[in-house]
Amino acid sequence: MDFGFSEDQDAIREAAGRLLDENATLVGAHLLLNENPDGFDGDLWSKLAEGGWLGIGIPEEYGGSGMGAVELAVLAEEIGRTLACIPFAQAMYLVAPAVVQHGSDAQKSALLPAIASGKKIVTAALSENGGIAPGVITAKVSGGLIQGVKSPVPDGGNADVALVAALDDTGQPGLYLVDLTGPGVEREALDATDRTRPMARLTFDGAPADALTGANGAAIKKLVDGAAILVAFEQIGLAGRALAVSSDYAKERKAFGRPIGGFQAIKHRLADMFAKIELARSNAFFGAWALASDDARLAEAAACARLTALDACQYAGEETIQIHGGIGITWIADPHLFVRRGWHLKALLGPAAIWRERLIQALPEGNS
Amino acid sequence: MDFGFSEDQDAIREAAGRLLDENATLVGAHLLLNENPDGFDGDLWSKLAEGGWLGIGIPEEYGGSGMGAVELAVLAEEIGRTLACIPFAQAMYLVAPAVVQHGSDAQKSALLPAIASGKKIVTAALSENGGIAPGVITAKVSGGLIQGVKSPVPDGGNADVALVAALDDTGQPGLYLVDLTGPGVEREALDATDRTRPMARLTFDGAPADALTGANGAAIKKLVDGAAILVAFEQIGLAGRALAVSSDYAKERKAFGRPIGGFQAIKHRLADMFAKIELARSNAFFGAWALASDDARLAEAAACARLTALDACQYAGEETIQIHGGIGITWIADPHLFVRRGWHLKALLGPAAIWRERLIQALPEGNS
Amino acid sequence: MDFNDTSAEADFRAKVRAWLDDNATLRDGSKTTQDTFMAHNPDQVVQAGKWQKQKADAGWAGITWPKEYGGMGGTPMQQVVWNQEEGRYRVPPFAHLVGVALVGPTLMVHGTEKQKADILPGLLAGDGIWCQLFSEPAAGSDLAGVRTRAKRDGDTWEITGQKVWTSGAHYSQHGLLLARTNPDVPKHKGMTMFIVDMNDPAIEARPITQISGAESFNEVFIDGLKVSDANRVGEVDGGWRVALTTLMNERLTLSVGRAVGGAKTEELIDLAKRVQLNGRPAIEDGEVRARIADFTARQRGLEFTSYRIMTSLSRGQEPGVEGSIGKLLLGRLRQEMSGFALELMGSSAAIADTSDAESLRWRNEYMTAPGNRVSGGADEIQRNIIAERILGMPVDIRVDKDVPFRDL
Amino acid sequence: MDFNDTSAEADFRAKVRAWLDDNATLRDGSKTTQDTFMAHNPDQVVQAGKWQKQKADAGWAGITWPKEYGGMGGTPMQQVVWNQEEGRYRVPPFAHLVGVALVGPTLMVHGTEKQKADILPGLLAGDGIWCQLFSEPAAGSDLAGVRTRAKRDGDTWEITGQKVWTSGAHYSQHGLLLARTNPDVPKHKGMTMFIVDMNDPAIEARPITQISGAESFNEVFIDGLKVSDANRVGEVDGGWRVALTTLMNERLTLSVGRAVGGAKTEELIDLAKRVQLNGRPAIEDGEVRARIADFTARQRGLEFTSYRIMTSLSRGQEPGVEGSIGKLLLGRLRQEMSGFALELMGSSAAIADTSDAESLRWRNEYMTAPGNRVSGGADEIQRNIIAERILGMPVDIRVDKDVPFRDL
Repeated sequence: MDFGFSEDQDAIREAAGRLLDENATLVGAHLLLNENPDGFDGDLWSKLAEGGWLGIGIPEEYGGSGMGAVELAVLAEEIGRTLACIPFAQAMYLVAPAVVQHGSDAQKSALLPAIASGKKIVTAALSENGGIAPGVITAKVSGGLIQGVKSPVPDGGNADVALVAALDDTGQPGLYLVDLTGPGVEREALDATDRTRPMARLTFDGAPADALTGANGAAIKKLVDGAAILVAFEQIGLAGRALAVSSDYAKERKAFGRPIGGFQAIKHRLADMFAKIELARSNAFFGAWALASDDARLAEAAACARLTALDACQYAGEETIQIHGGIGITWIADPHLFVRRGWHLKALLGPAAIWRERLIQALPEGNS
Repeated sequence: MDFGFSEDQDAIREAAGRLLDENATLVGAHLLLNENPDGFDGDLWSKLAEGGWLGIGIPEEYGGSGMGAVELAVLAEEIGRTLACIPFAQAMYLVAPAVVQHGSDAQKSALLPAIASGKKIVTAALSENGGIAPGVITAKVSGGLIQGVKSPVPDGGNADVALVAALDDTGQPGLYLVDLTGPGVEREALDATDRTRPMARLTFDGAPADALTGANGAAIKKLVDGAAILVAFEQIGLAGRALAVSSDYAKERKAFGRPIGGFQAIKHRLADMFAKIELARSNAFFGAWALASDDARLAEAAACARLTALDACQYAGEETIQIHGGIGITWIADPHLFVRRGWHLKALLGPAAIWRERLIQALPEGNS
Repeated sequence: MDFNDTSAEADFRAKVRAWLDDNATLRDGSKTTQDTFMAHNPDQVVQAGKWQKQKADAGWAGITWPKEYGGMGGTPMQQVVWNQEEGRYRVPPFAHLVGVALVGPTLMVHGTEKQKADILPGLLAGDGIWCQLFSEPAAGSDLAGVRTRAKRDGDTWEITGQKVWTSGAHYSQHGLLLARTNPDVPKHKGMTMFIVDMNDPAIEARPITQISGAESFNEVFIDGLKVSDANRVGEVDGGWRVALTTLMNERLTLSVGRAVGGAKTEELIDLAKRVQLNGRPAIEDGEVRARIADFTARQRGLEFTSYRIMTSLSRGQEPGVEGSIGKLLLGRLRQEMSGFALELMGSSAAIADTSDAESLRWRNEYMTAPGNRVSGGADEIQRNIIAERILGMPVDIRVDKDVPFRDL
Repeated sequence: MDFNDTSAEADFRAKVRAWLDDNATLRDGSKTTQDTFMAHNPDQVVQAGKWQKQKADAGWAGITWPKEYGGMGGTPMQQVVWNQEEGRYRVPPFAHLVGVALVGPTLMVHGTEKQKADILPGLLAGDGIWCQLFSEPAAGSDLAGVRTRAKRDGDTWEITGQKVWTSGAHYSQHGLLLARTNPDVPKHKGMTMFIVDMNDPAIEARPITQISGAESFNEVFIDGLKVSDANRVGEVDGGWRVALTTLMNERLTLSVGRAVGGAKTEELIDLAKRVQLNGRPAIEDGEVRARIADFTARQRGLEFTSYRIMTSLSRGQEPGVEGSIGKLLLGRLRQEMSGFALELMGSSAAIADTSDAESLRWRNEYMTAPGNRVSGGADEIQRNIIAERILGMPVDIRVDKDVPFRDL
């Protein structure tokens, strides 16, 4: 057994981390937040494409580097840590795996190289009315054309192609590729809680929808489980950054003649943040292994990773505000960036309540 | 509006508190725990009877002092505070009110003076298999004779008379007085979590059961609501004592050259205990008023008082152990007394889960 | 123990209600606004001034103020009755709160006779809005750490420095300002309090945007402000005593007026009935019911705690105990409740749907709740207060206790 | 990142399993006992000694011990594999844990050559049980506060004082004892470590009853015990360094061996299926499902955290980080989970029904969980360790730092 990263994986972390540290700063996030809330960090995106980072989970024959889930997880944590403002998550954790697993040769050739090279922005449109469970889908595909409304869709305003969950003529859920620049598509920007990651409402009125064969309800569930594990790494990166920022502040900021980090009220809370993050990390490690090795415990692993990562992320964000005191509740300070990104990552795959239920159902004993 | 106690009520607190402080000590509780786990503090009981304290809620015409729910609440808090080991709660919060409200003249004359004078020990037998909701009752009265098993019953081994919840021939729940010293009654002592407050299983096999007319399902629910408020005062007294003991220890015990109460890890936890207790107290105050004035918001008030008192009590008990460190996990130390009494008071009227449901149903908006 | 009005209270309530009926319009709907003392635009400032004058003319403006200062000489309980009743009407924000509830009572204790005569009547009548210039970038929880410097030259003081978190500074005419006058003594002993003119060009107020997007408070830059010694409040170097009076009144105001602020659990039930969870209306889910029940029990407890404070006040006692717990528990409750409401919205928590005012409202609640936990004495400070003053725990070790301010 | 055995690990596991199959009996049922290193009666002590000898003869007793001291010279991961496999069999409690995992490794670092030669082989072979005499009534979290006094007279030391929380002292033959030898220097600098004979009449061990009713540890009274200087471990006044080695090994042992102790959430599901809540099987209630799911996610997290520790160990790194979080989170999880199980039992939580072993088991779990939160470094100490050593926060102000012990 080896529950750590290989040297190659550590090298990936270091290289990706360096690129991200140089290009994705909190100052940059504030700028985007205030000046371009419907956009994303195009420079960083180009650099990631040039460095081959967008193809990390895509097979070599389709222009990627064909690495595995663990390598993607390493990158995800770095993206979370640096609060990178890019349309990465939906593309890499949902669209690319869906196309790799279920796409035809033609679909793969059309999309995967374009994703890996950064030429096409893609997103996944799973939510309707805030729900992501298969049961909430009402969008419908008939005769190759899709009708329905998806909201909120991350990067829905900027994406070229969306992977859309919809029902077929027989009422079965499936996944469809829809060209968002084509006919029958209306996009409306939404007021996103995390303005560094734009959200949109997509209204389909007869847009051509290209089915991914075999992407049925069970396949969607499995894709979402995999995405949950990768998002957990982003959350851990994000929460870890919040902890780092809080720790730095606690060492600098003085009250009553000494750094506030010397008061147990603060230092013990930082320790609790750390413990929650490491607990989530342990679950995420198991999740990454389960995803990479297609283990039967994937669903359980995904739920455990997501639940503990959600908790760590929310606690870290909220207490980062508190530890910063008055500064923490101002718009120009960093803490609210962590809180807002936390809600964004929660929204991608739904709140704890549905994952608790998924976990109970995934346990052999829970399935009464 | 006046949300405090009157001078008379303060005088009751002082007099009862003095009597209890002199006679109910933690040393005495340890003695009972180790040497007479099925008994109770008979000396204290006699002194309370002599002082007229057992008749505080009983009308003057039946040998009591005819005071109200607020005065009884004052006494309840003192009993909780001193961890008195006496068969008080069931008798005063459930049996006496039930007989006062629903008893015939004959029933009142037979029982109330005997309760007030301490001559008879009475208890309420509501639980079956750990449940106290009306829906769990299976004990049955037919032709004036009762069949069934009640467990756990506080003081069931020592009581002369029990107020028993049972179904009649038509399946409707009601309350019955049963002479536990008479025929058809079997008692079995149980291994109580709080050994200073004995528990028993009562098995009825054709014991004579004397119905309290009109004590139907709604009446039982209302009685239990009233009892929950009075028990909340006991819980507040208990939690307050745990806090006092913890505070004293934190001021005396030194580590790293100073009292542990000087470390924020300890002092802030004591502050949290205090806040939880005072929150419960506020709810209990409103409950006492609602009970005394028969207000329509009684059910809501009872649930709020119980929920916050349960929380305060459990937190205070568990953290009292923790603050005492190694000493806290030893049998001869005081902290576990608080924890055990806390579980006893929880058991009297059931855990938080059922009270949360009662609260939601008591809210106008919750009754969807 | 009586939850109902006494007959005297009922009479008073009837009189208040009659006057309000004649002079204001009842609100519709149950949703109260949280932020009732901030004016959000110049028009509100004007309206607030008019309403204050109208109340003053009718004798309602200073219910607990002594008659000698133009008040009604009433009881704290009458003030509570007034607050309850006024809250039912559509009235402007109470922008004069700082002046009436904090500055006025401070001047009554520490002001000179001339200051009291010159200022108090006009203050009550709405002649200008006041703000409180205590906090500084380096003086948050450690309030005595102020660095804003006041230097004396004869009968004039020259003040330079920076204040922060000053509510309403941008539309205030008057300020109560705490400055460092002696850096050679330990920090609590070298401060002095002044009345300043917020319209003086030496003062610049810049609103701060909060994480909710609102702008309630300011950074205030003071550069060479000249203040006559006649506008000093209390002794030279005795400013901390004056500040403590203001802070005590602030705690009172916060705990009586706002202990039950924020969204109500009834609104949460409302939301849970309309959204789905795991294929059913969320209100049918046991966890949702349990969470809402717990929030309700805590919220009721805070409501009744505020009644205990009122009772203490009406008995002439100081309500220290209950005030600190209300303050401590409210912020966290608001944060948890609004966070839970957002959870219930699922992925929609990440947007404020323009077609749905509710999502915006809960997000706003969630983004303003943290302010409850840091302003007016952060959670950590409240816990220290409870532990030290009520439970008698040793005070924190203070490394700066006997050190001259300039050596810190 | 591989969750499965390497082929070398699989080989080793097969060998272990073959030997265990030949020498022990498989357990039935999934319920593991929490307390695996305490002997509860003299017969268990005897059995433990026999089993230790049997393992030693076959070469399994000191898997990670160097070969020169009679060990196998194996990897920490092999130790883990052994622990996992041995746990599947019905074997006596590992009463020799303190000797093998704490005292042995301490002597290897700090013992004299003669001590190592005399003691280590027999220790491994089960010649007597060891206990660790560090804690005292006034030295709990502040472990360096020991007052037990050792005074030198030529080559003999005379020791008098009191120890407490000494696991297994009442059936141990040997002890490692920390005593104050110099009260004129600050407290960390005046202690010395000794090997003592627990059978000496100058030592009396009195078992302490815990709140669960069990008796796992002792008060130990030492009155005029004579110890030869040859039994001193490490330098005179250098005992703190020796103790740190022991404590580091204790942390390792606690975090690897017991990070997933206590009841399993599977048992909670089992219970929730059989009890009723609000008129339905509790497992159907949304809150019950939510709580169990959260407990499960946390418990799995702790399990996987222990795997991270094993990985660090097998890579030759020190597993500081993960050990502290496992320790910190486990106690609270056990307390919450068992408390919740009792809640599910309703009023029956207040009794342990003789007809129902389960209620007794959950009550016992609830009454032993607090021990997890205070022993081996209380929660508060773990948080300090994490904050100071990992996050770099300033250490607590230490008023006793440079003060001679006798002036404290």
